[in-house]
Amino acid sequence: MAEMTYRDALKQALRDAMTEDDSIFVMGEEVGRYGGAYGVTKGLYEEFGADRLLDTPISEPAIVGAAVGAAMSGMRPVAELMYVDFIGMTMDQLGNQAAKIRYMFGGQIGVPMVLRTQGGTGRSAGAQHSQSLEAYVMHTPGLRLAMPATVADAYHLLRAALRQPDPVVFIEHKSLYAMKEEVNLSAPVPEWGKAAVRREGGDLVIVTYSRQVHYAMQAAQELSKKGVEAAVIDLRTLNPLDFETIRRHVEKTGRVMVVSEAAMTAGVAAELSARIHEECFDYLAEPVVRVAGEDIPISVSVDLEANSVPTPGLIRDVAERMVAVRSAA
Amino acid sequence: MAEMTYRDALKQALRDAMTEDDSIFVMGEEVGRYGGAYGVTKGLYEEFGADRLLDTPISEPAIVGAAVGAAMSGMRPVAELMYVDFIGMTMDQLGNQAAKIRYMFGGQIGVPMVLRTQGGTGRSAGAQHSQSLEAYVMHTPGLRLAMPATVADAYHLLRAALRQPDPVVFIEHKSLYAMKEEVNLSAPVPEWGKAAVRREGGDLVIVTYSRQVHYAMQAAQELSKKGVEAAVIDLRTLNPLDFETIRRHVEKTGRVMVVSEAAMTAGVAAELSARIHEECFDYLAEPVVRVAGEDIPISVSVDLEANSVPTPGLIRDVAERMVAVRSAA
Amino acid sequence: MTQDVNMAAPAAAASGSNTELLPMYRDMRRVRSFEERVGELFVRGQSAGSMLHLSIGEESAAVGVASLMRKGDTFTTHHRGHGIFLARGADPNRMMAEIAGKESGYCHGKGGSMHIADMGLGHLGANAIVGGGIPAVVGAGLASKRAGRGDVSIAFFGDGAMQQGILYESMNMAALWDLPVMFVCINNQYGMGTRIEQATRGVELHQRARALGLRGETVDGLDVRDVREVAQDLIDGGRAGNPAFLAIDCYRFFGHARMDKSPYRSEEDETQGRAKDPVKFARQALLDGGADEAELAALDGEISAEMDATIDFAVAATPPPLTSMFRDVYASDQPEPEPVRTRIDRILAVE
Amino acid sequence: MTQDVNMAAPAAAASGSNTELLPMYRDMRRVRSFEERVGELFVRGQSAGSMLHLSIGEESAAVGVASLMRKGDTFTTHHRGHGIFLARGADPNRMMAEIAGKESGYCHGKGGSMHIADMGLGHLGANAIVGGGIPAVVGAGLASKRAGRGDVSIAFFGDGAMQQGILYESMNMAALWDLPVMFVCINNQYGMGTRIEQATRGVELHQRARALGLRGETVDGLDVRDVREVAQDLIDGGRAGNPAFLAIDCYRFFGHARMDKSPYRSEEDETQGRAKDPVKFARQALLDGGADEAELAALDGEISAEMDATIDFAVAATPPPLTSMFRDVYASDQPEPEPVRTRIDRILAVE
Ligand SMILES: Cc1ncc(C[n+]2csc(CCOP(=O)(O)OP(=O)(O)O)c2C)c(N)n1
Ligand SMILES: Cc1ncc(C[n+]2csc(CCOP(=O)(O)OP(=O)(O)O)c2C)c(N)n1
Ligand SMILES: [Mg+2]
Ligand SMILES: [Mg+2]
Repeated sequence: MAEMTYRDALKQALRDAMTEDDSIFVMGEEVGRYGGAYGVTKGLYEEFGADRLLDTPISEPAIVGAAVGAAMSGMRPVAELMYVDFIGMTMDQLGNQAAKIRYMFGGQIGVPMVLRTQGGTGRSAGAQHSQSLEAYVMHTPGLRLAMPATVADAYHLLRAALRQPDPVVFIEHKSLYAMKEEVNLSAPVPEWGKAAVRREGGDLVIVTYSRQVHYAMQAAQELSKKGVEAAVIDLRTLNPLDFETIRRHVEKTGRVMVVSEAAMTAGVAAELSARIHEECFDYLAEPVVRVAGEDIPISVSVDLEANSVPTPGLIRDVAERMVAVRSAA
Repeated sequence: MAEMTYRDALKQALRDAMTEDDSIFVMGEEVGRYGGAYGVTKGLYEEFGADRLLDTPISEPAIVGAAVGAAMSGMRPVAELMYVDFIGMTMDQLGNQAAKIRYMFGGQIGVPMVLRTQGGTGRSAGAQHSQSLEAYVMHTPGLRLAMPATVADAYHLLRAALRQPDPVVFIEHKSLYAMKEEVNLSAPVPEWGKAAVRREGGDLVIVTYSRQVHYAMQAAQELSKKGVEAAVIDLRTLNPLDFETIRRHVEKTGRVMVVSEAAMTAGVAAELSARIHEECFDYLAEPVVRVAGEDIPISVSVDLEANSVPTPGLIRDVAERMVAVRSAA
Repeated sequence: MTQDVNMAAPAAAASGSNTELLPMYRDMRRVRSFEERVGELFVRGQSAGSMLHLSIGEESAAVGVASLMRKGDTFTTHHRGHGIFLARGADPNRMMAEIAGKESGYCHGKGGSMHIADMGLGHLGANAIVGGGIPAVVGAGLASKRAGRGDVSIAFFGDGAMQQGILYESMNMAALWDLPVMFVCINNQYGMGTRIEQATRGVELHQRARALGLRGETVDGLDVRDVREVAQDLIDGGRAGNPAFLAIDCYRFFGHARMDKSPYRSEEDETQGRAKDPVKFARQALLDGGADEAELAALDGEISAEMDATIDFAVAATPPPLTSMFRDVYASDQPEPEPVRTRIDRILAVE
Repeated sequence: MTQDVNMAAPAAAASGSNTELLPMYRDMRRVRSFEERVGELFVRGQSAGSMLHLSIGEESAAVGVASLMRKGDTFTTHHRGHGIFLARGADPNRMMAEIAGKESGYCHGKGGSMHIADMGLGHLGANAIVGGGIPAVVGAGLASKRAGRGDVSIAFFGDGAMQQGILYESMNMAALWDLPVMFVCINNQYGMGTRIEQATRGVELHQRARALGLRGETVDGLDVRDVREVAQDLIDGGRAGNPAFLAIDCYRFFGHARMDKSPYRSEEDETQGRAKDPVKFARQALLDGGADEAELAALDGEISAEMDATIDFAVAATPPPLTSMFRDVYASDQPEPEPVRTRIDRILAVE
């Protein structure tokens, strides 16, 4: 057991994977000499050299496109997109090329690349550097999607992503990099594609991922003091989606909140809500409640930014009212 | 009353709008001399000249970006994206610029542009020319989204889009261009942002848009022969979303199917399902059923293509079973 | 029946200066014949859709470059890539089957004309996105540079892609990293109905590459030997890590796709353009070099027969089974996406 | 207190050859002083975030070009655009308030340093996307060409944006359509930690524009008069429909943003780079031209005081009210997006 940051766990995952597998290399803006805009790759350039920590020009579409070509040529690129907000210029290479190549070519070849990026609020970075755009990815058949919430998952999900035969978009949360947790990297973790139940609880289940796992846990702890026990499911990967774990808890509690930092409309929370309703309808005492990002751009103003996405307080308040509704019923 | 095609209605809308408003111009690949890849603008170049039917190089990101700049400079550009499948290279200009400029700049200015494009299956055009990518747009705050299903709406929604103060993505369906309907363009139509109830029916309500409206109507007619009456709601615009019309019908029928050609996961159908469940839970006899595109790329093979998206037969079968479930219950 | 790239050359035709040209003529003729059959497949209503882009008039670009490729080399093409793939050694039957959307096609009928690919021949894929296949060669170049075998990776695209930003990004990377990569622009003067002069002011296309630090040339595509000569020099450089750009001037003989009758260009334009016929030119050069008309006619006939058979092959082939729809979205050891019907069945059954 | 662009110039300093330089010196000094205060705002924990990009070292680019702009002209900038906007006549108080994320800022605290804009001055917006603001000038150019008033639209961006494809697409359109547009690359040698030579092989940046049919020049930014001279010629051409590109060589004196201590470059590199100080250079030129040190010192002091006040203004300003969160997503006559809380309240109330 050692204390480690989310950032260092990611770095360790890259280091271990690159040591084991020669075909893995990292490419992106400032990933080498600079060590990454958020410091994730700091030191790896010195360890692995310029060929395996490839600093690229500021050319996001071609970065993703080059990663596709490298992946088709026997390598395992880890392309980095400095902010998920830049995914808009790469969605052709990602959605029309990486995601569809195996299918269009009749299964001849896959595109085993990882696109590492980070998203979310928390740094007053404004409307173009604070978004949560995972829904674009989740909606695109052919792309896997992982979003680690914990230090251990930062490590393990990235390692697992680097073993996938298909393209994986790996979205970190910018506000988690400095988070420290005690971790034992050799302790067993759920396998790729399986959710983690971070907390058991019989009164309701909160289904979430990425930073909101921590907000949900904080809310759950406060709720517990008031006698309300919430289970918290950390999805870990959104594609594959571990619906069985969700189902089990929904059937047990009958009350569900889905939480996502992304804009609510047509986002990940919508998918989760729709699926839970359609698959578990008879078990639901009340509708699944979506707690998600507002349908607005993110402001640079600190207060406006913080209130644009779910907070622990909001999660707690809503959970309390959901449970109260039942008690009253 | 005259018979008119969807294609010609679009052209007429452009013609009328351009005649009335000098600031409107069309820009895009092959929109001028060629008359548009699907012939929508044929003849307008001769009528309005090269300045107002501006043929562009094959540069989608800059086409959208130039439209943004023109819209901020007092013009009303109608930028054309030949296929919605190319939206992936423009999502930065669309989602980070057009959608956010009014907000980021504190309300100083808007971006009154229309991005006309077309999507959907039906022409064996393969994985990169057959998609339904409206969810990317619907998920992006700041973008309006219109998807006409009828000839009259092709005209009226485009006219209305050209009066909006904010950016509108206007997605036509490639399989509807040749569709003819009797229309009286001066007859009253629902205003912008209001859904149209294409058919009343008390047994269930089908909520859909674009080509699937016709599939739903076809299914409804077949169902009617078997004594099942389905209401069909054509949403017309997905942003704004007319939830009140949906609510009214859901409360009446208690059974809802949402139909969308887009890939099911995290798509428009998910949003509709989630909202209906959360807003109308007590009225639902059974869960909202999503009938949507498969979570796969579209094949060029005719059969595979046709079966990748909802068909009238599928809609009818599912509706029948939904109603049967109730009768049995 | 399969193709026979090593079809025996008529003895007389192959003598003297014809030795080099004859195989290139044969390859060009095969491309032309194949494309004519693609047109026929469409007319017979047997193709998957109408998005079929014939490379007639561009045979010297395909053959001049592709004939220089070797095992280990890779390439991507644009939507008008039949000729390149065939010149690289593709089986015309499997190509035609793919164009018809059939199971026995290169991609089991899922890709079609615009998404044909074959890893065996290093074809990393045709692309329906203008410019979409270009950056892949940067990645392939990185891999081949690392492997150090001198393999080159070539992106083929049209003049229309010269206006796509991703080309510049890709060329810049190739130059920056000294990659064994080549960019080949088949300038057939048109992007759909737009002449190159209507799409750009800077029509000396190779200057753009030079400004980014690549080697850059433009060559007239009339004589395939010229194309090959310039391409040879640039590819050799490419193998050594000096990436290059080559624009090949030619003319798109027919419409953009099968439905396009090219109303936007004059008869005169077409007559002038089609006068630059690389296949005819090579045939005449062979005759001038001493080849016998009868022997060439026999060769042409042999090719015609080979290509006729591709239609029969494609028409007789079966479409992919519906169950294949969910296959190959992900790797074969992964669960397939759940069909909508299955999901609905479960939901309605629960009730 | 508001800015005073027409601040009276000291009499002696403004004589002879100094007449032209003095106002440019003053504007450059104001930019430098302002940026120093931005740094201070951050240190005092009063800025909205740390994504503050100082243009110190680039003052001649801002002033040399912006001083040539007139009413009706428009422009976009990159993330390092404070200097350009100030040189164009912005109110430094409202700028600083925006940088602090306050209600009285140019964008009511929603945009911040990277999304500052002012339609009154033709500022179509700074941009946090490298290259993101470039194509807008093509559209603005179309509008101004149509209006026929000779207004020009200028895109300012850094050397990093030279690797973004959208620049090439935009330049191509401007050349094709003879637009009154100018592309200004402020080449401060670095994109974050990457030197320009580490990002591209073709460092004669203007050649890229020429290859696309634009006029293209590179100028050393040391002497603002040189910048202005070249820019004048290109802008004049631009107004007449000959779009141009101008690269201005300078040096980014400090780190990329406030947290960056530039560990990736040597002290020598910095010493050499900072020796190219356009503000110092202009000051010395003024002295050489007969200006009086005391008068210049007085001017500097006046500017210092003006800029000191911007911090007080920004700190004293109030943040935007929470209710403003849902405002301006759409036009003011449209309903605001429904807050998540309101929606949940309704859902839970129904139960
Ligand atoms: C990104 C993108 N934009 C537009 C199109 C539509 N389109 C298909 S081919 C074509 C013209 C391409 O011209 P060129 O690159 O010269 O190739 P050619 O057809 O002449 O071989 C266009 C505009 C597309 N497929 N992809
Ligand atoms: C599309 C995009 N890619 C990457 C970034 C991250 N980023 C911000 S500034 C910058 C460097 C830009 O360098 P340059 O264009 O030279 O401008 P400078 O900072 O030197 O003024 C990078 C990589 C971004 N904001 N947008
Ligand atoms: Mg062409
Ligand atoms: Mg720079």
